[in-house]
Amino acid sequence: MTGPRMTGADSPPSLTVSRLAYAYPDGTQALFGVDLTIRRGERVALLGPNGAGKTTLVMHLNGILTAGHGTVEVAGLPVRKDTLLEIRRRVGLVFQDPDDQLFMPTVRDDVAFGPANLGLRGDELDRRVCDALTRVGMLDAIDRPPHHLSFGQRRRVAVATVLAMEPEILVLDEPSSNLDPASRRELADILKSLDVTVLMVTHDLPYALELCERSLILSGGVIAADGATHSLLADAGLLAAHRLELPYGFAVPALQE
Amino acid sequence: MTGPRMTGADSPPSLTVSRLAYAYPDGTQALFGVDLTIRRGERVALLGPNGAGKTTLVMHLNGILTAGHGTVEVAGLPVRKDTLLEIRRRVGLVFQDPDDQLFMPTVRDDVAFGPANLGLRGDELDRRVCDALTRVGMLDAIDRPPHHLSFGQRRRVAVATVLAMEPEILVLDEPSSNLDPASRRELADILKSLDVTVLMVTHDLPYALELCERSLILSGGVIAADGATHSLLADAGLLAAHRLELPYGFAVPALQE
Amino acid sequence: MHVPDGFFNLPVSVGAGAVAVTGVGVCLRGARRELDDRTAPMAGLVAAFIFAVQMLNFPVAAGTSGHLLGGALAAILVGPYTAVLCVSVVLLVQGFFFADGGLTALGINITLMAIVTTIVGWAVFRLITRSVPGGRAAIVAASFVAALVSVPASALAFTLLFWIGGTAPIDIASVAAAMGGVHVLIGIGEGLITALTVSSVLAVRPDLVYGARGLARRLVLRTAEGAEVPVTEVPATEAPEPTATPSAGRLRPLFIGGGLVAILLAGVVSFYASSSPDGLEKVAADKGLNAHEQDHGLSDAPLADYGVKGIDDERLSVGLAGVAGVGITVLAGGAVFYTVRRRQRHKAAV
Amino acid sequence: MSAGHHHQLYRAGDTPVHRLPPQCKLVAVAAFAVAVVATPRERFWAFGVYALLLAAVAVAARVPAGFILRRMVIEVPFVLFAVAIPIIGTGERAEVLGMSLSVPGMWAAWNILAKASLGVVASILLAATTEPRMMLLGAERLRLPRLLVQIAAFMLRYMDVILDQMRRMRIARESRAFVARDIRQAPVLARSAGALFIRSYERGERVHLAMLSRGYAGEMPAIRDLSASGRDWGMAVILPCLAAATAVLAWSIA
Ligand SMILES: Nc1ncnc2c1ncn2[C@@H]1O[C@H](COP(=O)(O)OP(=O)(O)OP(=O)(O)O)[C@@H](O)[C@H]1O
Ligand SMILES: Nc1ncnc2c1ncn2[C@@H]1O[C@H](COP(=O)(O)OP(=O)(O)OP(=O)(O)O)[C@@H](O)[C@H]1O
Ligand SMILES: [Mg+2]
Ligand SMILES: [Mg+2]
Repeated sequence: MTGPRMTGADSPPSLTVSRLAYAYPDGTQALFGVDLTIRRGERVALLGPNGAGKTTLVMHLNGILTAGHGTVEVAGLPVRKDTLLEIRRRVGLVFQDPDDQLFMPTVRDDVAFGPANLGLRGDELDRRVCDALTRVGMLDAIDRPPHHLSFGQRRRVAVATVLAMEPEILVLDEPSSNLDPASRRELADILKSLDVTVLMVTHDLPYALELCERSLILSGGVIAADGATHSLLADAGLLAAHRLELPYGFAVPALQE
Repeated sequence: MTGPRMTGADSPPSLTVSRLAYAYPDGTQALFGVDLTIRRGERVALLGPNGAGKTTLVMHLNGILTAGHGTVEVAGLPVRKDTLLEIRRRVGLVFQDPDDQLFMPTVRDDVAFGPANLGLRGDELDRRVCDALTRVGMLDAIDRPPHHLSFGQRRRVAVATVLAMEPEILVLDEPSSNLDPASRRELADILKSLDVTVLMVTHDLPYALELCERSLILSGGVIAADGATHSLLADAGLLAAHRLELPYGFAVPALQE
Repeated sequence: MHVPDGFFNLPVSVGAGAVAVTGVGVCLRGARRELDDRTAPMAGLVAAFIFAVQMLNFPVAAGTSGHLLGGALAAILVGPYTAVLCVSVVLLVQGFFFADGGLTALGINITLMAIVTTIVGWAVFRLITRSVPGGRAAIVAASFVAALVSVPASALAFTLLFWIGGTAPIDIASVAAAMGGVHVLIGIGEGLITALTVSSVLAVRPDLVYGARGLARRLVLRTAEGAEVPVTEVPATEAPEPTATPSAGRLRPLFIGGGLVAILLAGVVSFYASSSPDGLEKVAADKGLNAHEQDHGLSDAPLADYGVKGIDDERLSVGLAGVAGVGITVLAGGAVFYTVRRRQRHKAAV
Repeated sequence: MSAGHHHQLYRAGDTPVHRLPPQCKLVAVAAFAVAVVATPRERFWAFGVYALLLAAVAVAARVPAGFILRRMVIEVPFVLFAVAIPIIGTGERAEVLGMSLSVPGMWAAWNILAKASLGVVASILLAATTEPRMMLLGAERLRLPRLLVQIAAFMLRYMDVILDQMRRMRIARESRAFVARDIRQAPVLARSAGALFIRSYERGERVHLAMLSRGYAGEMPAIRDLSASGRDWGMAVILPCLAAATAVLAWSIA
């Protein structure tokens, strides 16, 4: 990791997005002016209906898509052509579709790809790879081709590829979908144990509640709500307006801690 | 639809799988002797950890994979080369990855593809297409290319492609993942409203409980448990043994009805 | 048309090699302008696509083997300089990885299939699109003609080289006749496939067609309540040109043209669509992407990973391959017959 | 969906030939091909020597003859052509097995068949002992322009992507009761083939973006060390040197 980790209130926010708009090449406009700020060390959930633009937003956070209008800043650094490399070191992005993420012939090579690009070699590289795979419980598959794994296994490897890079900011696009319940909890434990900024897209409201103090609701390409997860989930009217609802059998637990 | 729909207790079970074993071409064995029977009109959940072989099993049910050992029967018809076509008319399969399901240049073409293969044309075909898309709430996207939709939108279209064929047996591989909560409930409502046999793979235990009276747990390539969803979910030891657990904040509701 | 080792004499091989190296060198410089971070993968895809297209490979009586070339398609999609590089890469990969085309004949193969087809195809394409304004329909039509012309042009160049330094003692006229005849046919197929591909790319990703860019629409900003906000500053990236969205009327020629193409394609392209992809897949799985086994792989296709018989495409593709095969055979036979007759007449005259 | 498919060209092994750095092998094979082509066609013995040299390499690399023969099917088109040359060729004619054949035609056929086959076998051996990825790294080491190497790398990757997309599309078609009974279904295939290009591209584009987001900057990280020692080069030049000696001998012995 380059650059010393800054802590304290005076460090710039991890993510600042302002007036971000974007249209896909075929003309579909997906974002219509998104504003948000995420402070260092926060864990934030990004909620919203299908097609709201969550994935599109997330792809801007490490410069994979470039803003049609507006700006994105990562740890104070504006996302521009010349800062891209630095930004991609800082932001680790787990894609919604694991098939987009995995491309090397074996799981080992795939997980090693990121750290190797950061300049790691030899034992240090191996340690990172094994460590990341152990965390997601996929060490056994280290020599298998990723496209021969089950969907949930691929998702776990996809998470490992990003963990291995030890980014300062973790952006995850529906990381818990297709995971079995135990892996889902284990992933939550991993995310809680890391001292990094987390932005997580999810449709699983209880999961968001468990993991993130704060939530954003993105709907129709704009931020429709921003606040404590607990209070957003208590607002039935707000949820219903954005196709969100608490699942069958779920009761919002009393505020803990 | 060919063949009249049979009802009544004397009709053969919708699905009978016996001693099914399968190894992938690279040598990984995924199924080690699966036995199961699903009666006409039942809604059954298939639960199990990642890599248990659920997808592999499901792919046998309409002959996409052919049994390495053992037999599969659909409505009394053994899955064999000469019965494949008939079986694919009867069994509608929603794949785990929507990208596997959608291949035509527009959503309309894609949804029309199946019914057109069943011989429908003209108004009847249009009606089926619009109907299926309305059900999943994707009618607006009818002229867009499916690969330009969001992941959740693609999943909804994938479900529509199968609904449009009006199969007598619906097999769904994690249909609710990546859906927003409202769509998830709408899908449950659709499935409840159809008078068909349903086998649904899911990692969402509350969803299984809501929708299916009966559940199977597939673990390590064999059926580890088979019974009423309610009682399986109440057995914490059984769940823990197969990496299943009830989510945060969930309480098994008292038996209704 | 991949030329093997030993087919041309040394001077011609060396000369063509020099032409190829110069050409590729020029294109490497030119491509820097066409290619950015994003289009590098596009170039790779075009190369892969051309590789696939070139797998439609059948023996031609008086040439080595004939197949679609893809140079014009590449030029239209990624620009002429990058196109030469794409096709050259295909030929290098075929030579070194797949043993297809001799290593000492690489210069000849690059000259004929990368440089000649691209230059001719691009020239024709520019000529038409410059002189006939008319948006998408014109681009599609121009792609058809450009691809159609590029193939016989390449065959002509082959004949020329053969005349200068071919090692086989065959009457140059019969080479020209056979190569020309077959490649006009191949050219039609090439034109159809090129037009279909270009029109389908234009329809959904106009930004990917070189020279047909700039269709970006203006962005809209909204508040959380859905009210529109005026866009204050000009977007950081290049200001989008206010282009009119193509009206239905403008699109009609495209649809009609597309329909005609689809009908014509029933023969040629479905052969490509059905046999080539699945054949390709089978070949890839069973034989290691061995291009030329493709024609032989059609008859029994136990499909790769899933162990399903390719019931759908198989019969169709075999049927079509049969039709195409018969056509080619008749043609080739005709060429041989023509040659033999000529020779006999010649003999009689002597 | 990655390079997994290429294993059929490549035969994994741990022989001295496999272990040679790829750049050495590329140079050796190219030089061998030049020596073969430069040999006068009248010296039958020289071609025998070349064949023996290749056989020795095959033995050293433990590549079975069956594998090479199967891959040699690639020659079929020009074998057919070569067979035709004596029949349609011009010039002096001779009676062979009751057929009137052109004598220069027979020479030409022999010339093409012998040289092309030797070239093909050399390339097969190269591909059988070198992974495609390594071959690209070797090419990069040989200072082949970066742009060409990059396009080639993407091309190999996209071949997998296309194959993968085709497989997915075929399964999707079949599972919805598609049967291509006759020509009427052709437009369906044509239409889905049109979609194939875009789909493959977009999948590949997303994968490319995923690579970028993990710090890819146009070059695969060289996890393995690829430098060639003097000994490696010494080993590698044995084949082309012997071939060149043969060629020189063939020219000098009248
Ligand atoms: N490649 C694309 N080309 C054109 N339009 C696209 C593309 N990808 C997404 N869109 C459109 O942009 C909008 C936002 O899509 P996005 O993928 O960001 O949604 P999302 O919030 O991630 O949804 P989901 O929860 O379903 O993943 C949708 O209307 C979608 O149809
Ligand atoms: N194409 C393949 N080639 C080889 N092995 C495979 C392939 N697909 C799956 N497997 C292996 O087969 C086993 C069962 O996989 P399957 O996809 O059926 O699991 P699953 O129960 O569907 O899991 P998930 O919940 O993650 O979707 C796993 O160990 C997996 O690694
Ligand atoms: Mg998304
Ligand atoms: Mg699965």
